[in-house]
Amino acid sequence: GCEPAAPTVADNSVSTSDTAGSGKKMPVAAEATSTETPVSTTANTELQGRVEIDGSSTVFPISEATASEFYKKFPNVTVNVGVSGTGGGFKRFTKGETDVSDASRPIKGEEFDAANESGVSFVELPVAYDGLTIVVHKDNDWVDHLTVDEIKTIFNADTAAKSWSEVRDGWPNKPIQIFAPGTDSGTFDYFMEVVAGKKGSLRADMSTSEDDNVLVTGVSGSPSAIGFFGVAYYEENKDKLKAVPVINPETGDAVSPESSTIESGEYAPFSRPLFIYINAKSLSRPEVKRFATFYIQNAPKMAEKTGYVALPADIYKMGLKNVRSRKTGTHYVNADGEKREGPVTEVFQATNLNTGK
Amino acid sequence: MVPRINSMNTVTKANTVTSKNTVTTEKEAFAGSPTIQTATPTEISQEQFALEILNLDSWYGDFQALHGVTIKIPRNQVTAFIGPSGCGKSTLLRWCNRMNDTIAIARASGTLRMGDTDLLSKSIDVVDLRRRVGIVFQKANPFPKSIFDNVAFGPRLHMKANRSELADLVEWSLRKAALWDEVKDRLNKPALGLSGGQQQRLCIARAIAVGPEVLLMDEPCSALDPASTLAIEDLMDELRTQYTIVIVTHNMQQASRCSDKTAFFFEGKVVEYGPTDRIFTNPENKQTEDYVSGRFG
Amino acid sequence: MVPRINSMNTVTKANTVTSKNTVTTEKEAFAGSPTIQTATPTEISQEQFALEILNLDSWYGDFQALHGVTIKIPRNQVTAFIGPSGCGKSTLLRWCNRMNDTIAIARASGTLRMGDTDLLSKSIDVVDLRRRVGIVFQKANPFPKSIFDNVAFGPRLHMKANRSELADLVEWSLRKAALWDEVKDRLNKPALGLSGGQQQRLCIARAIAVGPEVLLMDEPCSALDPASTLAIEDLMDELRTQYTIVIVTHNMQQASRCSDKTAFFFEGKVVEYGPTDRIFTNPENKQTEDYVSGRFG
Amino acid sequence: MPESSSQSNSDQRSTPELRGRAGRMLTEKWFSYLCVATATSSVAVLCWLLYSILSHGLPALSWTLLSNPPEPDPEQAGVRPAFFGTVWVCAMCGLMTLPIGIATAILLEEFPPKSKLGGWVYGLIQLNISNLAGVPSVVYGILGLTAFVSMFGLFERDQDSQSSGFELGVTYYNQFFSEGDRAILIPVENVDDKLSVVSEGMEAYTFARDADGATIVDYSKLVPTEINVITYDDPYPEDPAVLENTLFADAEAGRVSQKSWYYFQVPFGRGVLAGAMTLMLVILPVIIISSQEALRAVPSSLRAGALGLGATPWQVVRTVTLPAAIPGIMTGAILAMSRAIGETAPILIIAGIVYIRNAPQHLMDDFTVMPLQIYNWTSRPQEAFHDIAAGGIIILLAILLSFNAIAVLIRQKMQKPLS
Amino acid sequence: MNTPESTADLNDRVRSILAADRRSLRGVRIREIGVYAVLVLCGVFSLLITIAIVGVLLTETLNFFRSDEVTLSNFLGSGQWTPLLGSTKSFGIWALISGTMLVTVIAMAIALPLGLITAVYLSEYAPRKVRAVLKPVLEVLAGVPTVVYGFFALVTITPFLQWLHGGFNVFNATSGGIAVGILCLPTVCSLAEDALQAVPSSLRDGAYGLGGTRFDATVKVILPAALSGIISAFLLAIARAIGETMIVAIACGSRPQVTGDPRDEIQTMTGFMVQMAGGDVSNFGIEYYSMYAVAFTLFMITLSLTMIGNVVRRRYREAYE
Ligand SMILES: Nc1ncnc2c1ncn2[C@@H]1O[C@H](COP(=O)(O)OP(=O)(O)OP(=O)(O)O)[C@@H](O)[C@H]1O
Ligand SMILES: Nc1ncnc2c1ncn2[C@@H]1O[C@H](COP(=O)(O)OP(=O)(O)OP(=O)(O)O)[C@@H](O)[C@H]1O
Ligand SMILES: [Mg+2]
Ligand SMILES: [Mg+2]
Ligand SMILES: O=P([O-])([O-])[O-]
Repeated sequence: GCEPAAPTVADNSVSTSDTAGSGKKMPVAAEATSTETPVSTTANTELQGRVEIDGSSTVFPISEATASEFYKKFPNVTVNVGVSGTGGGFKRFTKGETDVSDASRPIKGEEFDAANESGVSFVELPVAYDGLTIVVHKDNDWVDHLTVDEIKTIFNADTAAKSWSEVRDGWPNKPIQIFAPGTDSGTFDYFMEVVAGKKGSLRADMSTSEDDNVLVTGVSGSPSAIGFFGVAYYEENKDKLKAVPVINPETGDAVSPESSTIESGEYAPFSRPLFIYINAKSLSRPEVKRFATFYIQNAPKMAEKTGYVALPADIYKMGLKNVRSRKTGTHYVNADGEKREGPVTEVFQATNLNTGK
Repeated sequence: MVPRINSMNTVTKANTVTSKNTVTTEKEAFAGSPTIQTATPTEISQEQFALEILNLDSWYGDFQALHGVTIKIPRNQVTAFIGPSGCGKSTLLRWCNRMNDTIAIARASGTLRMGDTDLLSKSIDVVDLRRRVGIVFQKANPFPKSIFDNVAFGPRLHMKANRSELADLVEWSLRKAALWDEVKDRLNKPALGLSGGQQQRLCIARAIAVGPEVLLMDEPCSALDPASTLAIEDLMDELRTQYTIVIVTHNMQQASRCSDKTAFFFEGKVVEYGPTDRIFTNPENKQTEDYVSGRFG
Repeated sequence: MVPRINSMNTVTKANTVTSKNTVTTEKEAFAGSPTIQTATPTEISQEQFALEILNLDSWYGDFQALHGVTIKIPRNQVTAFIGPSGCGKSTLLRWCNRMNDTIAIARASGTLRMGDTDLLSKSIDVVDLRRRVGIVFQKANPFPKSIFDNVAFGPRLHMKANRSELADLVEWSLRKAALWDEVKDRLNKPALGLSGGQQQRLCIARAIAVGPEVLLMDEPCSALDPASTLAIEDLMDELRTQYTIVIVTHNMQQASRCSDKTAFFFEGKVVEYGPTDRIFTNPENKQTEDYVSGRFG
Repeated sequence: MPESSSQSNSDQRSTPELRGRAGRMLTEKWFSYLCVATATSSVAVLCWLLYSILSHGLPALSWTLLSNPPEPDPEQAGVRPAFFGTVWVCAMCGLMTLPIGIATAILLEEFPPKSKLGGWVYGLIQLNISNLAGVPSVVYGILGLTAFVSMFGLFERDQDSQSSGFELGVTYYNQFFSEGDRAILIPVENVDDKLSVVSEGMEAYTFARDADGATIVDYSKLVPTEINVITYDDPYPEDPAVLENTLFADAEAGRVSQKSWYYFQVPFGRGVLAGAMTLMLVILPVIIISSQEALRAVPSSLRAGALGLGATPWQVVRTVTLPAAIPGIMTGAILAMSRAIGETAPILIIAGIVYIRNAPQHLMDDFTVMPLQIYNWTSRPQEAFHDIAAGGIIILLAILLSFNAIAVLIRQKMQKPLS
Repeated sequence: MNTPESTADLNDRVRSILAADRRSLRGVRIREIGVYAVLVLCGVFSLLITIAIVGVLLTETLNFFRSDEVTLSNFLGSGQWTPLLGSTKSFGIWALISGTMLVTVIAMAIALPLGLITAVYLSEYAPRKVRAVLKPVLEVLAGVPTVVYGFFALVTITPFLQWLHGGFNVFNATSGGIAVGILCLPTVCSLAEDALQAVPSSLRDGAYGLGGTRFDATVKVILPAALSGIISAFLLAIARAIGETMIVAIACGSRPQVTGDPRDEIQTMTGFMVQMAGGDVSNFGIEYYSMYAVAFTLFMITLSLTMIGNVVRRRYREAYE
């Protein structure tokens, strides 16, 4: 069962209270039933159906863990989780092929347009903080930290350092091998935006894979390699990898990706939120609705379990509310189709909601 | 081993004499032959010959295997084809029931008649023809089924016989093939468990179970031991009362023992054709003489 | 075709007579044979027999193929093995140069001597033995190489011959095999392009190119047409002046035409062994008589 | 050829010296050593492979591994959905491939072409089959993706329509979830209808319950029920029995469906059928070729025997050739099926990497297969996943070995001598 | 049953049976035509598959080349394969072909000699009992799914290589190549053995009869005679290695580059397809079509190899006629 955890969510009884899909419904009665009726603790075999999830590999561990827990409660609901990267997931999601899309970056303007065009409306839900982690081999004894500029030297197409000695004087003249997420990745997009800006591009001679596990294997097997991905994959493989502290451009401190620094935003510029997007039409299906609320309720617990960091409780509350009341649209694209920048706590506000057409 | 071989020789000699003398008289013992309904009495009187082959040429691709062969095969007698290997004996035999249709490159021209039917015509129903002209091959080829199923194979294809009729037919055929007593207790055993000679007799039983008029045999004894050969020769002797038999053989002794007429083939041509006695004792042709006396081949 | 067959018969008859009369005198014309260095003059005088087989038993697994065979094969003569299929002729032949070693389940006991060498002993050098006792098989088996390479195959294995020596040897062997004139212009063409008879003669040339003392031939003519058979028989007749020849044949006429001595095998035993004339005209044994007169088999 | 020798008598010929035996025997010996060593190393490689897998996998082998779905926690993870996915896909694949493959082999072997053109077509088919056998399976995967999964994009799904292009074997229900946590099912009359608004007196069903009160999820045992529709102004029912049938008036329904195992839709999507058909492409040439060999091995004397008795070509096939060739065909088919079981690339292209917890229920259901699950675990960096991957490999190999054993048994036991 | 009267009875009965109605030939003939039609349909199905392959690959490849970013000269003339990365997209198929070739060469360096010599051993040297054990063992090796080899390469071969020599990447061409080689070994071995066995034993007898040793017989007669069969076995193995997917996807990495260094990470044509299908792109865009272009190239390469193999084999069939 998952009852005892989920500390940051006040409304931990939603699993039974939202049945009719009504936001107006009183939580009082529901709360009363949830703690006492046996239905909520034993598996409910009545609920049927399937939930189709695809998208980010970064979010995948959370979704997978959630699906696994959900299955214990609702064994007759099939939850399929695919990994095609954020971009790949959105391509399917905006065509209405999937119910839920995992994303390690907010939806882009063009993807939002595509969704509008094909009549797909969705609810946007931030689920966790991730620290995009830059990793090297665990025996790498020269990289103590990296500045954003050094990262640019390594990854930018125009500089593309061939060996470590080109990055910082005194580092060994060993060739740099790079393992990076594929271009359909939200992580890739996020990293590229930070490192290369809107117009630049990352170097071409990297080994890419949409599967972050392959990147872990790659970096952990090559002493002079470097790579980056979501912190969960680092947490799971701490014994093989070394996370590189990044110099916070504002404070000048070297910051490692830890829950505290990620949560506080100190781990800049690589602290970022993770999302799931839920197709509004699917949401009217009891099983999807159940899954969505289950996801939000358990997100803090699952995030921590998989190595990510829980968001402030308010955000989950608001997410839950949006689900209940079908507040569709994105907060990250403004009316002109531009991306809205800023920390998730600021952007994820009702006022910023762009409902599209 | 020795006594068996001796007895074989004596017995076959005796048989040969008998059969030759009784050919004409035994024609009357025709009742019970399955051919009766197709060959009506009037037809019999009309035609003396079961098969008439006139000026037949045959090719495999560009290779001409038969050159203007002309033979009239008499009804209810045994006709032997002899000749060295590759001279076209089998080819001629296989035209008689169109088994050559299975060889894509085989062609024939000329006349090959059975009664009024032109056996070489395109429109002929080969399935029916093969029922009327049965064939037994050099190597016994029983199907990997039970003895009963082997014999019942043809009738099942062609007739609407019920179980007991089928059983009758199988028994009758096996009796005719002189195999009944040896196998009657194990009809459901696999036919491949029989000895070579028994298998060959089974194939003969299988062939007569569909009620053919003509029985073609392509070296039926060449793979058999002397005792089995003897059994088959005896069988032929009995069957000639009801069937027209054509046999290809490499064994001069066999030809002289069993047949009424003999045709000697050489390089696709019929060198000599006539009563067996004459061919073996007093051949007109030098080649024939050389061959039957074992001087070549 | 007709004249060829006639001529064949006459020619071989003439040859047979000549050769039989000259066997002993032609032994002297021995110089130049490649066997000279292994068969010294003293050895020749010591032994009248090229191969002595005493009480030989042979098995394939549990099946006994030969039962106490005893034959002494005379030097520089042609010995024929006859008998029905499966009686063990090939088996005996293949023990003479230990070709049976290639069959895992083949065993033999008894004595098989060539001069003083025990051919069945474990320690014997089979490679050298096979050089000394050549073999020619029923079906011509030229290697898929050129004619020259076929003949030169053995010498290249065994001798340190330079190119011109090799060429000499090839020419000599082909001449001996009566093939030189037919192939001298196309020595580098594939051997598989030759006719069946030519291929068989090529195999004989190949066998004598390594200088054997004994030449074993296992039904060398059974796959050949009459003309090629004639050529091989002529060849044997010539080779007997220098080689001891053992030939297995199914063809009674061939055995009587070509051989000096004949052994009749039946079911793994030698029923009768003696001069060819006697075996064919006046056999002591009933089985032999039946067999040579074509009454069985 | 020197001119002199052609004239000279053979008697003057000089005899070259014999070659020493020692050198030849040495070559002979060393070559045989080389052969033995090589063959041994081939076996050694297999042993190494097996050892590497067994050492990783044996400790991981457990009932959990067999019976659980894949979990994020390697301790809990299992191969059940993949196992059943493999069973489904391979069964379907076999059912489709065998008839087509055997029929093609029969055509090519037993029905010789009658005309020049026919001969030409046969030659083309034969050549084509041998070429298809050489096409990498990943290419078939791509073909399957285009031809079966998306059907060349001919049946683009209409967003607003609930149904796809074409469906068979499915009954839809609107599923409501009552205030008492019960599924209320209302049959759907027209698939394209929008979700209904609930009202009392609708034809509604719930799942039956057994004596212990546990739900029996079985659409054939649905129990009709009365629904109790309330608005937000109505008092919330206290009685659990009432609550179980209570829906709010604005309750929304999800579509659930009872899909028979033969549920069929067009396009196939990433379902079992598309996977099976893709594998069919992969093993069809294999089955054709092995069936042809089996048919060819039937002595032609049997055919001649049957033809001589007046059997038509098909009668010959049905009564003689095919029965005689069946053991050979079966052997080939089993080996081909074991290839299908092990194929990964085409399935990966068709299905992608997905986290699937349930065994497929019908032909169009999503699926994963054993090799794909193994691949998935292999590509994770943690040792624990490598170990369960090796455990999965052991299970897979056990399946394949038993298949091979059956094939060998058939070959040895059933293949009677035919002549 | 055996009494003379019953035999006479039997004769009568059989006569009436044989005189009775025959089965209608028309029904038989109609069924014959129907069956034939079904068989022909099935036969044509295999042709349809080829047409579909060529059709699908060709259309999508044309879509690929229709794009402005792609030129045929870039595709065939460049060794830069960066459809997803970098400032300018480049589609130089040679990066993938060179990866494929590297893996194939390594694989064949193992499979061809080992397979051939093992085949020679099985066919010419092995005692019957050894043969009876070894053949099934090799068959098992042939039936092992390719993911297993991939796993083996990644978990066992690569660490072994890295232990031998530090310069090996985690993902490298050698490890995958070795595994592909092991995979192809049984194919080479069993096909080459078939070819050796097809050499008529009369040739063997000929060689032994002339005093040849086993080595002489094998090397001077049997191998040359079986040469074309062996070559076609080799070609088949090469085609298999080129088309092998999972092993290279697992063990060789995903960095397309033209390199001769077997320690380096590479990407093969098949590896790229798996990467694409594994989720890197879905259903749109030039990268997606590039997958078809690569598949088409792969198809053409393996097709020409099998065609050559067919020709060789046909010639070899005529060899002993
Ligand atoms: N299917 C075939 N294709 C090509 N040529 C053939 C075929 N069958 C037979 N021949 C040739 O036709 C000629 C006559 O063959 P046939 O089988 O009729 O001879 P045969 O007299 O029966 O010989 P045997 O006594 O060996 O059976 C031979 O030269 C043979 O090579
Ligand atoms: N390799 C073998 N394995 C088992 N049995 C064999 C083998 N070779 C021959 N035999 C058996 O040994 C017996 C003698 O065979 P052999 O080949 O010596 O006979 P043959 O007289 O040469 O017959 P043919 O005239 O047919 O060549 C036969 O019964 C045969 O079945
Ligand atoms: Mg014949
Ligand atoms: Mg023999
Ligand atoms: O989380 P991503 O796979 O989109 O990087």
